[in-house]
Amino acid sequence: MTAIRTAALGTAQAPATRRITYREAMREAIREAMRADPRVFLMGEDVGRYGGCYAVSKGLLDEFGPERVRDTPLSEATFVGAGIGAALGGVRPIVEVMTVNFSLLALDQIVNNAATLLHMSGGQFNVPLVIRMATGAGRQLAAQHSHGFEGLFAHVPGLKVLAPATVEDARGMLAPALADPNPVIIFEHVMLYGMEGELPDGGDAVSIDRAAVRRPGRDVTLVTFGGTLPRTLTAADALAADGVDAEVVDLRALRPLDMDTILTSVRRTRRAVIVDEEWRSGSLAAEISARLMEQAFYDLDAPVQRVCGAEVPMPYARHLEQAAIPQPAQIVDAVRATMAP
Amino acid sequence: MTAIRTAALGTAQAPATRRITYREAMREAIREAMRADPRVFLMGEDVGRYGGCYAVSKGLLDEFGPERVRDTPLSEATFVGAGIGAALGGVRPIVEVMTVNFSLLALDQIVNNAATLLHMSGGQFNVPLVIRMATGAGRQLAAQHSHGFEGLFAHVPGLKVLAPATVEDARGMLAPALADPNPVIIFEHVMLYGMEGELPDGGDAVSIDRAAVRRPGRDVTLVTFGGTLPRTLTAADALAADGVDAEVVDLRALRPLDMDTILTSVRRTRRAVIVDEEWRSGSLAAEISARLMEQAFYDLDAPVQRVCGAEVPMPYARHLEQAAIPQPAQIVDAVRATMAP
Amino acid sequence: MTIAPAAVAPAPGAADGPDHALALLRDMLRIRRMEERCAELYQAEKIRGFLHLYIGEEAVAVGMMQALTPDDAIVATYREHGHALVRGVSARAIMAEMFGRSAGCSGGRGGSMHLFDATTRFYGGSAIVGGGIPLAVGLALADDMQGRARVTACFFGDGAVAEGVFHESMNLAALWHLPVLFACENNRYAMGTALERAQSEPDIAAKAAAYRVPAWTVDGMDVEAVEQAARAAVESVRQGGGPHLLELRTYRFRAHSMFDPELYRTREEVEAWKARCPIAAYEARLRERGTLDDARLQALEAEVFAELDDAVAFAESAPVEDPSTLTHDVYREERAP
Amino acid sequence: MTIAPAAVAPAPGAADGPDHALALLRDMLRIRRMEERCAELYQAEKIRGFLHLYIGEEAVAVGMMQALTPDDAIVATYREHGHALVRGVSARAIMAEMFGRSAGCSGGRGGSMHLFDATTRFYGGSAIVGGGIPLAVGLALADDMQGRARVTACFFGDGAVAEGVFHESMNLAALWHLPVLFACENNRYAMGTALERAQSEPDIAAKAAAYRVPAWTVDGMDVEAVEQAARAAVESVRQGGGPHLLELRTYRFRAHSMFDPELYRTREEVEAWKARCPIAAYEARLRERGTLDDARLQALEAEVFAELDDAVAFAESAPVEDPSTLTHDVYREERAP
Ligand SMILES: Cc1ncc(C[n+]2csc(CCOP(=O)(O)OP(=O)(O)O)c2C)c(N)n1
Ligand SMILES: Cc1ncc(C[n+]2csc(CCOP(=O)(O)OP(=O)(O)O)c2C)c(N)n1
Ligand SMILES: [Mg+2]
Ligand SMILES: [Mg+2]
Repeated sequence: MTAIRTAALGTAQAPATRRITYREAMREAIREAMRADPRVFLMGEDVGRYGGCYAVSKGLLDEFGPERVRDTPLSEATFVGAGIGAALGGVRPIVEVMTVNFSLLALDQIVNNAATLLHMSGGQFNVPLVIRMATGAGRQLAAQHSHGFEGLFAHVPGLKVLAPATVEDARGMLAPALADPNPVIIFEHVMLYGMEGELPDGGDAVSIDRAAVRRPGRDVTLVTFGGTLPRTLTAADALAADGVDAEVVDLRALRPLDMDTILTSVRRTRRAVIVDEEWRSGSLAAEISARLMEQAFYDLDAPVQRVCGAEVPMPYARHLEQAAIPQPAQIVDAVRATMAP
Repeated sequence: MTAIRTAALGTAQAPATRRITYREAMREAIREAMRADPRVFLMGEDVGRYGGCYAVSKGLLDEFGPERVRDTPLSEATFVGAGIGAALGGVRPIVEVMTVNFSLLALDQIVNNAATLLHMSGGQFNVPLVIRMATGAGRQLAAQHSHGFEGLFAHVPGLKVLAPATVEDARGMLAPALADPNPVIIFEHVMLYGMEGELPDGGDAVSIDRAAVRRPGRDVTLVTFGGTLPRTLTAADALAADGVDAEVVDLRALRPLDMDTILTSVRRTRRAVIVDEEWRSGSLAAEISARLMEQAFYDLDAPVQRVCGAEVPMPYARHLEQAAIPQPAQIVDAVRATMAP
Repeated sequence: MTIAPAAVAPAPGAADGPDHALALLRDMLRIRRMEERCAELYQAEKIRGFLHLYIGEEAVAVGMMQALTPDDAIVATYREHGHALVRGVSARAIMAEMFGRSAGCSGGRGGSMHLFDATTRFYGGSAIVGGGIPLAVGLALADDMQGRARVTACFFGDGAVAEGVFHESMNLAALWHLPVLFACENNRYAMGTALERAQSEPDIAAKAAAYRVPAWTVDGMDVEAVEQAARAAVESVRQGGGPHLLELRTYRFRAHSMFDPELYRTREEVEAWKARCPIAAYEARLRERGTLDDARLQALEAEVFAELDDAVAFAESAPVEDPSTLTHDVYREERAP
Repeated sequence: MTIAPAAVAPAPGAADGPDHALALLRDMLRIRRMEERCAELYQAEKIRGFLHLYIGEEAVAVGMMQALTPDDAIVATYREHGHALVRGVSARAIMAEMFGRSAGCSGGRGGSMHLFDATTRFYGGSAIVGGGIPLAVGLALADDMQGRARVTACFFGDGAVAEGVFHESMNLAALWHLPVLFACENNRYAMGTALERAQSEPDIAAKAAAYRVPAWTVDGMDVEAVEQAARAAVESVRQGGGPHLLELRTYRFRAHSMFDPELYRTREEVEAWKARCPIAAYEARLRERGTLDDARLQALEAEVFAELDDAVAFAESAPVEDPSTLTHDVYREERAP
């Protein structure tokens, strides 16, 4: 797969780096995938003429035309289902669901069809579909536009679930997701779109199987993904100033989970805090905690803690919204509680 | 609430018990609720003339007529949404969703409307709605009819989630659910419908807040709910024959969780195994394990284990289906692993 | 199935006298000025989140509300400031809501997209496109089952017509003969997607035949035409005629929301519609009729400005809710009988 | 929008000669006898889960399949044994599937409701009512984007018409002019709910006008009428006419599934429809034409019985899959280019 990407890009390119935003990285990834493979196309609400609700697909209609950048009517169940059918039919759809809350309208198609077809058909029909969704809180969009259901999707066998949290991952995850023969859901946190980062010129495909250690450390492992990575790194910096050396693990892939990376870290630090913006009960953080219980109980010097979103439909008011999602100060507090004897 | 129920039933009734099935208990509960309150009505697919897919509502159309036992078209999103609207409008709908898999079609309404309206409206509009769903595997209905998404619903603030696992609970949970000013989801496991049990004549409303210890024991706590309670009790019996005295906690309410009962038990037994038919990753079992990590880490003599459903879309073939859901033998094995030093 | 509204109820308008006409104008102005103020306050970062303005569509909400009584119910969308205001939610409560204050009509929890008000039976403020439609059916079901001659008016856009719940809800309401007035605000775009690129049959009223629902098309730029159609439809619904659909043809003069670069339509198209501004047109008509003159208009505008100044001042100075209340109103605690 | 099929393509049937007619009869018999056998095997607990029989509706699947080429695709429901069989999935593979054996056409993973077969482009076997419709739209989209003149035939029941995805899918297919043939098997009931209690407008073909989709109503008890309509519609779809809808009026003679007490319809109604049995009627017609006599019919029946006996024997003796393979085929492991 890396070979494919390299071939598509050519190898003459200088390895210079450049600063781009997460949004641009995502757009470049789509553009490159569409240039590399005529079967790849983008479809969703307002991905074309409008340029995408979060401007990710701006300009793509001009380059690829309305056959390959398809504005759909407001029919989430059907255009996601049509994406499944199109994938079965041999093309490579990238379906954009504008906001995760709306994905509930298509959940039947995703869970009852995309995730089951391969197994139900005894291995005959796989669904090479990529679904991208904007997720998360922080823009004061209230209860029907701010939630993340990453944990819900990560619960479903048959799906692969990715959460790029860096510009490099935004740039590099799409190609392997498209090359994957299974349905892959990519979550893009709305607070990351404007984030800038360094990227090797042209970008490069990245692994979609492994978690990444974003900051090495000895004293405690912070596990997170997506939109809470920047805040977790901020917390780690604050802790460092206090003499606590936190390792930060970015999950990257939410299903399947790369437990090796987590366990390697936790067995060394012997303490862990999981940061997850979603509602606490039944969150992905719970799954990770449960696995640490099962696989690292005797390695732990303190119980694993979770810093999660408050259990409330997201309120509009800014100070309430901020109070509802994990803040660096809370992460720091949780780590301190974990470090206390 | 108990007062209301007593008044409705009268107090002259003798406290004799009788044997009825879970299905009959549920039917009686609906009938009694409809007799007691003219605002209560039942709506869903084939609840009327057909008598209910699982025959729960058989006979109710004859007694209450088509205004109060409403067959709906196949429009899950709309009849659940209409249930929400009707609840707002002052009546008391019991909405039946035939099978949990189909509830995904209505999930937008449940999560984005039912669960959020009270908060989004600043406390003005509550939704006193009861939704009943048949859940679970065991009847060889394959991947689109056998799954349980109890954990998914239990993840959502604003919802209350119940899982009656006994005839008494099937009989007694509906009245308090209807009296609750919030949306309540009741999961009825398809393998329980034929189960018989003793019931005080007339039945009686039960608590919907507390877990129940179904079997006291000293050595290990088995936590479960719904369809896996009978299998867990079977495992406990097998363990008893082996000299292991297992306590069995039936959660009953999946949201909010009654952690007190669980913690009281686990702090005493110092070991726990959670049994949950759903896919393991991101299951409700994970949440309970994570809470035990946080709240009982220092009380545990061994890591909490989970016995869950295999991570596969449910296969049709009987032996594969049985291999995919928790069996007593697996529970026994997990307990043994937990008891081993 | 298209019925000429004139056949159902007498035309209001001129016949209803100058006071009513001025009230219509005044309400349209209240919406227009409030929306303009909102845009400014958004620039000033006093209002945040998504903000969808109703400018250009005022005749629809104002005309429709004339036909509804206080007992009726309203379900609206995220573009609902105007509906709330004309329905009787105070400008103060609306503005405070957009400021995120607890004095807001949704306690600062909802914001621009989620205005709610129990006293006027204003059931939101729904931001899942089409998501409010089944609620309206259910509200009407409750009325029907309780023998109340109430109407539930459900507003939604042309974009919502593509969603499955529109179809399911039209069918269920018609099948059960429920008192719902479906009010489709056809402003020709769903975000950047023109109706013709969203619907294989762009005649929305024509779709109602698939459900045997009476439907007609209304000039949504003419407040009196809207009122007339609304009265006819509400009357018919209230008298047991089952659900009706009005397709109100209108146009939004501004961007979809504050983030919209408006790449999908031409300036000429927008200008052509602006030339049909429902407020300017109605002002001209009332001047012709002799109902309006400069002094009267100035007085109206002054009133409206005063109301808005007061609302903004109220919102500015309203207390900010304590974050300790964050998880209030997730569950209602008392048990209802 | 209703177009007389005769205007679109020449009528097949008698003109196609006796071999074709006998093939139609034979396929209907294959379905009928297989379904009867399934019912017995269900009683004998060899087949489990939900079992939905197609008895009474055979003319629909048989007539429709005549019009489809091997390149075309099929999406069906949980009442799809007949479709699979006539499409070319072997009786062995179907029977083994219902026995839950790995030799089944879905490896024993799917059962009665989920027959799949890649070689005949048979995409299931979908048990979420309406859930297959968007898949069909997507399959057609893939063909359209790749310039293949293929048709995707999508079968669904009258009950599915109430689901939102029906509406969304009709609209999307028409909007994008996709080669989908929507085939509504209107057997008048969705489980126990009569069409008139599910649809405010029970004329399903008439609904297609809301999407500008050509549609017509077909006597689903007459295999030649079905074939004729199917050929006309498929031809038109294949030639770029966009999606078409056929409403095939039929009736199921048996219960909805094996658990159905059939409280919702009268014996008289069932008997009246049984008197129109598509097989008996076609036999009579062929006898009249001189195409069929007792000997010929006996031979056909004997062939069909032999095929089924063989299939059941195959299924009985097929190996049971090892539970260690339980989680196979949850993910496909190789990476596609
Ligand atoms: C289910 C859903 N899909 C997509 C969106 C994003 N979205 C918000 S408004 C809008 C356009 C809706 O258009 P229309 O119904 O015509 O109403 P208008 O904005 O024109 O008043 C879209 C696509 C949403 N809020 N909900
Ligand atoms: C979404 C969904 N809702 C409900 C069911 C349960 N169910 C299975 S078949 C059926 C009736 C469908 O009727 P119709 O579409 O007319 O097909 P028929 O069975 O008559 O062939 C119902 C309600 C289901 N499988 N999926
Ligand atoms: Mg619009
Ligand atoms: Mg049917």
